Amino acid sequence: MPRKTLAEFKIEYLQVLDENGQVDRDLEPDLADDQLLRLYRGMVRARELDQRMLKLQRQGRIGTFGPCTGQEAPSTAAALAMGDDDWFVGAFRELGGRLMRGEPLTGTLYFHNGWEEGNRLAPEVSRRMLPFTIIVASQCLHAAGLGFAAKRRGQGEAVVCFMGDGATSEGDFHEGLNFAGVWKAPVVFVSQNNQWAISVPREKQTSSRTIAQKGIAYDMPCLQVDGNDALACYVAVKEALDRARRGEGPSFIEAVTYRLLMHTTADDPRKYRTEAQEQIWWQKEPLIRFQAYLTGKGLWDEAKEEALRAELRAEVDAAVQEFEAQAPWPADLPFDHVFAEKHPSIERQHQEFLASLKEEADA
Amino acid sequence: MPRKTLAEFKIEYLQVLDENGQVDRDLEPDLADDQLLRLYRGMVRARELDQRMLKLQRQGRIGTFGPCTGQEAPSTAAALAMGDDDWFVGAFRELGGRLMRGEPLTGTLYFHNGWEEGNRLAPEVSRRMLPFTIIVASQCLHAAGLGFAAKRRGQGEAVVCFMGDGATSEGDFHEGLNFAGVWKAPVVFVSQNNQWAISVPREKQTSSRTIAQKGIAYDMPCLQVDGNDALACYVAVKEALDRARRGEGPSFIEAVTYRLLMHTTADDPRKYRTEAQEQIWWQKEPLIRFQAYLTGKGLWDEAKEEALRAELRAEVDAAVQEFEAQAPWPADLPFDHVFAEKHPSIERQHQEFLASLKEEADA
Amino acid sequence: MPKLTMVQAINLALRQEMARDERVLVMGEDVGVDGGVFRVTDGLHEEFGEDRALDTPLAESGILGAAIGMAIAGLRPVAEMQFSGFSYLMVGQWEGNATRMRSRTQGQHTCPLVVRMPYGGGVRALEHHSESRESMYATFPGGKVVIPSGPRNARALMVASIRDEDPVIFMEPKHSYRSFREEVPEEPEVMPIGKAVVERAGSDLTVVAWGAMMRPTLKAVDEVAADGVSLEVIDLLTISPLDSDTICESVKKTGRCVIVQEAPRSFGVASEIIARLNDDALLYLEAPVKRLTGYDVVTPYFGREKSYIPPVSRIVNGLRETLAF
Amino acid sequence: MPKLTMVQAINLALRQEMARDERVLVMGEDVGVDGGVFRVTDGLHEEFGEDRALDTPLAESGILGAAIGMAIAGLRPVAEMQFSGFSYLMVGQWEGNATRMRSRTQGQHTCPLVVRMPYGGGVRALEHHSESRESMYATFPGGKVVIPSGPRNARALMVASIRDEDPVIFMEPKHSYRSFREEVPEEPEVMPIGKAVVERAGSDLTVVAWGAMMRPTLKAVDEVAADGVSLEVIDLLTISPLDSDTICESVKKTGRCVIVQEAPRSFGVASEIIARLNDDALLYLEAPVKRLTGYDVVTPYFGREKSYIPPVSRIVNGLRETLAF
Ligand SMILES: Cc1ncc(C[n+]2csc(CCOP(=O)(O)OP(=O)(O)O)c2C)c(N)n1
Ligand SMILES: Cc1ncc(C[n+]2csc(CCOP(=O)(O)OP(=O)(O)O)c2C)c(N)n1
Ligand SMILES: [Mg+2]
Ligand SMILES: [Mg+2]
Repeated sequence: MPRKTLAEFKIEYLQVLDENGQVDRDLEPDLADDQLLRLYRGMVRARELDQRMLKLQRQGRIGTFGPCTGQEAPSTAAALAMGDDDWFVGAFRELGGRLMRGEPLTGTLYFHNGWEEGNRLAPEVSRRMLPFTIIVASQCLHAAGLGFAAKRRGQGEAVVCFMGDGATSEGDFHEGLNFAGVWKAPVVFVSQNNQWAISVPREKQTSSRTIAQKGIAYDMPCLQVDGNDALACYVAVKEALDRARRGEGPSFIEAVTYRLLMHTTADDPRKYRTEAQEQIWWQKEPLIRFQAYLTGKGLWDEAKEEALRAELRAEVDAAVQEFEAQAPWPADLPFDHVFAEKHPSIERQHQEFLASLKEEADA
Repeated sequence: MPRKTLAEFKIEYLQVLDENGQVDRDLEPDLADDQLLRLYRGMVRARELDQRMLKLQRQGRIGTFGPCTGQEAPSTAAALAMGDDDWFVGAFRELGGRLMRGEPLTGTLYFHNGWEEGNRLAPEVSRRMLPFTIIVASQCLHAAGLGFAAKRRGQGEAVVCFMGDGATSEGDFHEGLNFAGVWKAPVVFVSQNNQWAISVPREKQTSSRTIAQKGIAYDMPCLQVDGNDALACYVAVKEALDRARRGEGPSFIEAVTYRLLMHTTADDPRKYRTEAQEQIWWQKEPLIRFQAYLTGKGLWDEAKEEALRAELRAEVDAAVQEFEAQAPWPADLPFDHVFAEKHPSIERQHQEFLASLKEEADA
Repeated sequence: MPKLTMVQAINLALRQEMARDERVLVMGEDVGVDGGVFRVTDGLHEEFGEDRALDTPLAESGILGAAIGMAIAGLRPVAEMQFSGFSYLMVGQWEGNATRMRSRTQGQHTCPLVVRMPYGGGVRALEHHSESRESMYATFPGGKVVIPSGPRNARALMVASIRDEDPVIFMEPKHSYRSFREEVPEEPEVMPIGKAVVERAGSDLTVVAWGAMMRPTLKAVDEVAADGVSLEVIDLLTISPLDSDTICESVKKTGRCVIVQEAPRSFGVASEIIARLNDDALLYLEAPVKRLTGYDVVTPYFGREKSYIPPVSRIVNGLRETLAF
Repeated sequence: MPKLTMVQAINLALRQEMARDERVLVMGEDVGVDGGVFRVTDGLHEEFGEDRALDTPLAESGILGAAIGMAIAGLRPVAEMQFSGFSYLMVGQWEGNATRMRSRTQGQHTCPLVVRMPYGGGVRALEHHSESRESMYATFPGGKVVIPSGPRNARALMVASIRDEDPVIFMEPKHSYRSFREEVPEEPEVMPIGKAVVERAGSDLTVVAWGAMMRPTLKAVDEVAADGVSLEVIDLLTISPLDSDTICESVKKTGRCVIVQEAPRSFGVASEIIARLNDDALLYLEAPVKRLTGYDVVTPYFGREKSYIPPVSRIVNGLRETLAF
């Protein structure tokens, strides 16, 4: 039957650098050479730390962690596009971005070995970065609130908030994007669609053809990008940040990537996917193509690559040494961080705790 | 920049009967005369009870309630389109549909006077109808679960679930539609967009141009209809039910209507909207146009209208009499409905309760 | 001094704190233009504008989650849950983030915010509009739970909650919203959070109550006092962190204790008070502590509600029994 | 009889109940193909297909809300919360619908469903993977809370929970998932919900524990028993509705009581037990009831976790102190 059309929407896809390192000149951002090198270095640095942590975990030297290998592009590129006063709000697969924002290599080591100290960063780093979010999608609302505050401050600050593909199924994702939309808050929501939520594939997670189209529910500009293409990620986040600063409100970006390794070190992908599936995506991972791109531009070669790897490995070695040399922090610190002021009832329990620690030590 | 288009969507609008009672012959559903009359009667019946309840509440003869005046079309038309074995899942403004499904007039009176007995309906009525939902949007998930069960039973049963426009901001709305989508569950979600959530206008509720487009996030067929046009509501729900029965999964319908009266009797619209705004919508309310339509078809006239009103008022009078003649039910019934089997600790409290009731009575 | 209802007193606290500190804002469903369904935020939208009296979308997790972001960014949001019955949708953000951000970052990021919610029965409202679950919110370390009992302490505790550096659940006994007035001074008063108050001094028995139970408790106490006994009455005011010292001191003196609680019997605040008495005052008890409470049933609709909330007569009997034990 | 871990025992219960009653299904994040992150639902997807071992989208409120619809429609869903730390997102559906549907409709619609969730510390996991909040779920009338302590009772209580006509929160002490095995008979065993069990009979002191605290408690009891005292040990098994009769009977006999709780001190299950003892056994108490518990702090990350969970040594000292009182 003939019916009146009220609104039309389309979802576009952006790729600048294909998996063979071929760049689309029309779409290529004009980034200075040092910027391009910074971006590559950031991704490799995350990869090196990630790979080392995998070994450390296997040796029981840190606890459970979720590797980011293969997902370096979206958060590292976003960090490059962001200003110092912008808020970085991550989930738990944004190691590249966190490091670019100044988080020390030891932070994630302490965190993954069971110490809140891993979240206590230098003030200039933490002032615009939230810690890991483990409650999936809950950060989408924090980002909306941070965006509201930024807008009210009127200094042109913005927020970049990451979540996974599975996270888009949570109510908090929906509420976060809706609040940001209503407030026209300067927030860029980036979904790292790595196609898995632990063992659940993207197509069992939602019946929508793309994750990007979920932004239509809030009338946000939404775009799907090749999440293994650091240039596309950069362009998309940069555009969205510019819109945000112009007061045009939030955007939603789906970065299509792949979780090349296990969900966390406690997970065994063989239960639900084949190595063959993974191999396809190893061909598309973000570093190889970016290296080819740099080489094509005459900015990179074997020697430079080896030098960089050696330098970063040394840096990781040093961080691991510092991490393992660190004596355990006082066991009773949690009593100091329940509230700003310690209530008498908690002070009493604190003393009781110290006494029983002593008893156990003496025993 | 030129970018590849991945997907395109459009939101259509359906109106069959305009506010002057002009019908679009191409879109007119072929409903038998008795069906049309049943639909009209259902809407008028709800209006009569609603108006009476308003008076009763003002006289302190029932508690707070939320009038449905002006919103009779969507749920009444849906009930007409539904089969006996389909589930009716409402929020709290579907009086028309509930009555069509066989809920006695006294049910809503008892309910709104503080008695669970108002939800205890004849088994043949309650077997496929859930009680009022007060926790906004929580019913969307119940509908998804009912839909899953219906699909598994494979008898072609479907579910129709209503929620308001404000309800679409809740996480449970999002999760409910996503679950139904993933399961391809036979569920028809109908949002009664009455343009207000208490004092909050639709445009402050979400930045999306239409409520209908929220269905795109789940790749559902979605449609906006004139919610004061009972024929459009019927057509939309019927189509969606047919899709559901064919195994094509859930649909989302936005029925644009208007809350002509206060949110509930505890609310004062003068705090946030003008009488002038309301007057515009009184012109568009669903009964006048439907009466004109029936008259045009030679199915209705003044005499019939008066007879129907008189008959329904008498029915409402009788219901109110029955309601007010009803002696209070036992105060201790809640102890019998905590669990199927009464735990000793609750049995003890039950006895204690009865004893203190007696004491208070004696005192 | 002007005589105000609790609604007016809380409104005064909000208005004065918003005027005093521009970081303070109120947010929630219908708190702006409408002034809140109970009018607690009435006039704030006109006076401070829509950026400081925000009508939010209809989403409780959203309201708290966004408030957390605002608080981290340096604002002081006072978020309203329209009724406590809808607040369970934000427990995830409360448990997972609001109460943990300080310890998670060892003080680098904190959530100084207030979540206001009317709670409790007695207003003939629909389902979900009448239950008491303060003990549920007390199970989360890192968050405070405050319950005023009258206009004056409601105002002083709201001021304290807004100025507190940590997240506070502020439960407002809606039954007491307009049922009586008190003199409330124009100049801001602040009461400490985490401190109970001896409302009346006495020597024969200690009565502990909070929120809407304070009024019937005082009535019952007057009636029993006429028998010539001396009763001490403690108003809890803060549920968590709980000030058991004040209670234990009192009971060490009186040897007897009755606790009046609107919430169901089991796993309520009264149980924690008894546990604290067991720790610190057991040997002083001359009678079992008596819990006068609601029952372990699903909160009934208002047709039956009355019989489930401890009435004055039950409190009177309870006091007499404990005195006679 | 085969010796099974708790994971295997619960898996056995699920498999047998699914085979016995086709209304029974398991659902949740990764419970299907993956068999659950702890493998509790391992093999069910292969054996019963994806319509009875459902991998759901990532949404906790969604999982319970949909399960409610299924239960109303006559199915018997056993829903998994991957960790109790994520279950707070479904409290709205639990409080608002699952626990109320029976009373709301006076029995016409009911929610026979089970919500399984691993809880508690001791597995060196990330934040939100180690806290105990059983008392929080006990504050909602209309819902039951069950906590097994070993493979055999876990299996028997899971069977009972699935067959129960009301919604049950089934909290699984993940620390005990694989830490020891027990003989579990092949033929289904059912244990009653709402009943505590006297694990060891004794006359000098009553020790109450549940979940992961049972093992260290029994170790401590062995150690102290060597002093020549006779200790009675009660395994709570059901948190709500609480079986205080078994505890009070025991304490009337022993006159002394120690409660071991992994959760924070305040507003925990131990407090309710003490309140029940106050009601029914106060005059039999020869010493204050001792609570050996966690502390009122935000659950620390695993680097510090150990010191916050009552270790055997603390339990031993607590038992000796109470005996010597
Ligand atoms: C609210 C909540 N539910 C469940 C979990 C357990 N969990 C941790 S990560 C994860 C999958 C997340 O998938 P996705 O959002 O796609 O992120 P990815 O792990 O793929 O990066 C789950 C279920 C959690 N951390 N939080
Ligand atoms: C979860 C929840 N939050 C808040 C409320 C209070 N409340 C009742 S109806 C309502 C507005 C609902 O708006 P809408 O969904 O558009 O339905 P309408 O009332 O317009 O029919 C609100 C905020 C509630 N009942 N449930
Ligand atoms: Mg993923
Ligand atoms: Mg509405």
